[in-house]
Amino acid sequence: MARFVLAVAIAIALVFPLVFSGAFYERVAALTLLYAIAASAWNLIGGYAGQVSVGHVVFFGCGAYGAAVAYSEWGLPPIAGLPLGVGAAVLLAALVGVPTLRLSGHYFTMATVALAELIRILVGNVPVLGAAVGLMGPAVPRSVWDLSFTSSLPYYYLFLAVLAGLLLFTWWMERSRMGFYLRAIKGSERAARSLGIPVGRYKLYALMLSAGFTAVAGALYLVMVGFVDPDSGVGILLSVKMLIMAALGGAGTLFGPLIGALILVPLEEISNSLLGGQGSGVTFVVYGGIILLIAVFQPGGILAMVAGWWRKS
Amino acid sequence: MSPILLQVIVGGLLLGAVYALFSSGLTLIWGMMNVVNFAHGDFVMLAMYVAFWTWAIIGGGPLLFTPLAAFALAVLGVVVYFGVVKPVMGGPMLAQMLGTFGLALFLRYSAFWAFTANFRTLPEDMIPGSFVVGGVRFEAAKVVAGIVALLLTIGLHLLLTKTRLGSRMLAVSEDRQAAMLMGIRPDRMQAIAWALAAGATGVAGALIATFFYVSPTVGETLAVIAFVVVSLGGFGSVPGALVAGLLIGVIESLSAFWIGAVYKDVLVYALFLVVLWVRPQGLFGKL
Amino acid sequence: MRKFAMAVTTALVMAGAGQVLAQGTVKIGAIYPLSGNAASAGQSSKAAIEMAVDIVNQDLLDLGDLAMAKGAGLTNMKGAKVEVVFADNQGTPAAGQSQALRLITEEKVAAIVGAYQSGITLTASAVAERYGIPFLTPESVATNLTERGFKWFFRATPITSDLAAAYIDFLKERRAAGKKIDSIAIVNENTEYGSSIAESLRKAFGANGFNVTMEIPYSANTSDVQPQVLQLKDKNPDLVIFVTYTSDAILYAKAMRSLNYRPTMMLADNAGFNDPAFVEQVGNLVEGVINRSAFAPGNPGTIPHRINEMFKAKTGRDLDDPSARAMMGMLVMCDAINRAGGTEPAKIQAALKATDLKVNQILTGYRGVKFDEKGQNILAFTLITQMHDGKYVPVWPAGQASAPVKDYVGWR
Amino acid sequence: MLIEARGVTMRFGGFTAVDAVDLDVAEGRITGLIGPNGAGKSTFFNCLAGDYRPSAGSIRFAGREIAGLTPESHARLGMARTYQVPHTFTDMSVGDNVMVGAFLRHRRTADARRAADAVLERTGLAGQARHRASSLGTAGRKRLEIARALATEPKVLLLDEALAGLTATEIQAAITLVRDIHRSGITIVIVEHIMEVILSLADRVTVFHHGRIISQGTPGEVTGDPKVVEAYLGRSLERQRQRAAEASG
Repeated sequence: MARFVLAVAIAIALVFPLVFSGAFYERVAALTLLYAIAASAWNLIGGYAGQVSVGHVVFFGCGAYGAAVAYSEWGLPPIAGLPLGVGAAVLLAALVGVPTLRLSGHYFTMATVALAELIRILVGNVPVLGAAVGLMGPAVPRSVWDLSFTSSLPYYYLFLAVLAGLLLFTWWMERSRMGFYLRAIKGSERAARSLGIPVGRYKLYALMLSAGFTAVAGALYLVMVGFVDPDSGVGILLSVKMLIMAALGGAGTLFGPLIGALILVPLEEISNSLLGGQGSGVTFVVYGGIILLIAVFQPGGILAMVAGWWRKS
Repeated sequence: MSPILLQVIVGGLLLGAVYALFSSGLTLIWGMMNVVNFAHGDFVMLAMYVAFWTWAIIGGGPLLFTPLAAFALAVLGVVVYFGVVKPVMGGPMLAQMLGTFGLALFLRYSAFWAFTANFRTLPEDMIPGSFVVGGVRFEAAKVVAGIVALLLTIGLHLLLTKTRLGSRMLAVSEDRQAAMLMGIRPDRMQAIAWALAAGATGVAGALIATFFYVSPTVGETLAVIAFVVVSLGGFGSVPGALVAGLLIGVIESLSAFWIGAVYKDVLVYALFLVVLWVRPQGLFGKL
Repeated sequence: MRKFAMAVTTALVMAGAGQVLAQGTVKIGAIYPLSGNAASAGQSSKAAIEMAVDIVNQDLLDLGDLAMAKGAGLTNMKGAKVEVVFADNQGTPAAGQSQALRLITEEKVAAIVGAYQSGITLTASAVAERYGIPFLTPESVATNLTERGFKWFFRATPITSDLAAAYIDFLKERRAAGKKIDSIAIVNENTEYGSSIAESLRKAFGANGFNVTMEIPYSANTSDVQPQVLQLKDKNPDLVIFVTYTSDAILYAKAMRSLNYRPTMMLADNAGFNDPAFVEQVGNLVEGVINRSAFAPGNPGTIPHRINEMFKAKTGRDLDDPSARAMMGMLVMCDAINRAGGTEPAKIQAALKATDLKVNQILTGYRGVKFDEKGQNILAFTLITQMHDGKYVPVWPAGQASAPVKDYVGWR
Repeated sequence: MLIEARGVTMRFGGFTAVDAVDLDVAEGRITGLIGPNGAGKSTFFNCLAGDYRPSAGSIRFAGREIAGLTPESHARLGMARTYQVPHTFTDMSVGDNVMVGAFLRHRRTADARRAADAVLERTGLAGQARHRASSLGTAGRKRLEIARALATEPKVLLLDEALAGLTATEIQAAITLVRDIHRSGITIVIVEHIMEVILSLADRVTVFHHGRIISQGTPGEVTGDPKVVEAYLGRSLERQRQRAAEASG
């Protein structure tokens, strides 16, 4: 049954944009997948290992700025900056992980907030990174390698492939020793250590993996949007969004972040399209209200609710 | 010490007292219930609007609008406790973050919708003027806020440590089940805690409105500092929030004056991280 | 594949355009920050653009030669009405881009104006460029916007170097009048707006023999500005320049009063100090502050005064500079569409390139509107204003001044 | 000796909870640590398990110094422990809880699964393997705690009050399980404050009082020791006095 549902979902994902077209909706679909990648990457440390980071946007920023710098400094296609961005993110994760992962619960969360804000301010003062003005990708595509398309479809399939890869990796990890260890760490660090798990090291692995994939999302963001500045690339709101999407769908589950993104991104884009033009703020009253209602009535996330129905039926 | 440097330090202390003032409610909730209230800044914002509209509509001053804001926010706190917090408390920590984040957006943009995005200020003479002592100028509005912060801190601390109500509230926060066996009604205690915390936030917002601007997004500006103050002081420690607030106020002022205003937040965050490195439970927190 | 997609979308746009004409209305998209930190400015711009649409659609005889005022609707298109579709950029480049795409492909707009923040104008206009839809920014000043080699992008506003040039000319006159301007301090917020203006000013001052002795960048939306004011008080430079948004401007005005600091000469670059909310509520604390504005209401009987009255009747507040520029930008776009006589993008593009509005046809202080090959308005210009009794009045250039320059007073 | 503790001391601030304790645990035995509440037996136990780093002294395990090593190193060397209040991974199934332990010796998931299944079978949890661990009651959680520790394939199993809070029938079942584990060749150290249970289970008993060992020997020797009687009796007398004082006050 579960396999059947999955097969249908994959089929829908593949043909959806061909059937249900319209440039704007294709873009919303592509953005949904992009945020699903970021939220699924966050899920590795935040969901599985239970270390709630609200500073993940710095890894996203590594990817976005890596891609932007590849173009602005060396004239390369932005995507060529992907390894740079991912490398920087993984390195940064290793550097900040060692001191912060010792902290428990909310203190870890607050440390990540402080780090992210600190880095945002610093980025705004670094000329190579465009300082406060930001950096842009190629304004007019020079070759196909700039991956600059009018249609959102190429992005949709690119993001779909990356997301599939990430989910496949997560699926494999969930079933491997690492997956069990991370969930044990989330359950009780003390018990995990008594069972021989080197807790600090596994948390660090999870953070580095998570940071690397988040940076991939950041690089893809730059390729699609073509511009990054301190607010859009390292602003705290994006960290919160990753967390919210994962929590809404079900943190620490394979498809939770994707489901969260499937709900929140279209909700945000479409409510903004329908209501944003009034300029009355109603968009966010609706958006915030729906998040609030889901949290109150389904604290475990949407997947928990679905799982509940499943068991009942 | 040059008078201007003294002025910088005094300014930092007064600013720090204000930080402590709007952080005490957050630390209370955080410590008592282990709930991170993302909507805290928006509570402050609503209190500021209560103050502004009380003045704009009926011309009331701080003596009227401060208790009014405290009352309005206390009511809001109880509503939020039963409507949002209680249902999510049983769930994972992420559910609480989700809920209060949704609440934050909802409150912020409800204010936006109702009051527009326009910036508003109370007139300058609400708590009038400033006075000079030893070459240093004291802004009356901030002095009042500072004194209230001190009183509020002492009051809340005494309430928690010296009264029957306080010990019952702490009992609930330590072990809900055991407290129930002792005949304490946890819901009631936690609702009271929310009323107290939100009421304190109401006082803070109303007083801050006398020297700050009011807008729907003002809470965002203040909330990040409140979070740093609370965790630096140690979650749940009201005196910790006071000390951390004063410390951050002075460091911000001195670093802005000496190093440059752009870097003052960098310094505060760096200090915060160093403190956590040395003391993972914050200055006054318990592990 | 790409060509195919392009062809399909172009066909869709064309089909949409035909439909628009048949209904007798022309849709123009407007992207502004209608939520988030810049929402106050965005809402004001929205009201100004709505008023521009009223000016176009109604036959207003009391606005003199103002572009599009005479005759109801687009006179060259059988009086077709203009309809504006607003979109909220939510203060993020990605949302600005999404909304530009929606306006083009879903709403089938003939052209777009916006998007306030330079970074968002950058991403939104990139979509318009791809779809071949004219995009005009009435207010974004970042230099790189017109350096991208775009064919569908136009900018009506003066850019940072124009503003710096105006300040230099004005200050040279003040110096000639015997004012001492040997030391200058620049206090700027550190986002894109503040830092790019500050950099332009620094360069221009250096090249013209003015000495920038202090630079105080600070983080926008700060909770306290007293240390910065104390730094200024300590050094007391001859001229202090503020480049800030509204929230911080309010705090600076209040802090200067509570710390009893009155600079000899104080200049504020637009933005926060120009926000009607600022002028109305704390304007009385900065009497004599010099500002720049492309718009000044002027004396009763003049056209700007009449427009300000209309705006006030609509919104309850005075028309501020960015909103006036938004209004003007919308009129420029409508003028081009009218001259194009249709909504085919290429015709509008050609008409925009041929734009030549004279000083009497515009409501802002520009010397006219005429675009160079990069899309920049080469006649863009700004006035220098000063706070006189709680209101900004133009004091420079002499031809457009309604009062003489006075010394800084602060509060009374 | 499998475990040799010499001069183990544990201080918290100014308070000395364990004072220069020497203790030997012979391979293949069941060693019981008993003593009144606050006697220091649990603190000493946590030193053995690596949860506390002793302030002074040496602990050798199979000839290797382990005092100050991390809990995870203890586990890797073959020391597994349970907690008095079970630290169940409530988000996971019963079987997956045991898997976590099994992964210590089996890297591959399939191998770990096989090892865990064997442990589940042995501990009588096979029927609940697919249930969520949060659905277990106290007895079930304590049993799971033992199963998880067993899955790490230890040489010695340290049980912290594995029987406390259980009903009489549950205690019998637990004793059977411990005996069974012992028969398979695993050395057992068990902390209990219920004397009756330990006396029937242990080969050798060590009695703690005020942070020191006051008596060691077979259950028979220890119960005959007047110092032990005094420690427990004195305690109960004191308690009676307190109750009387409370009643009159």
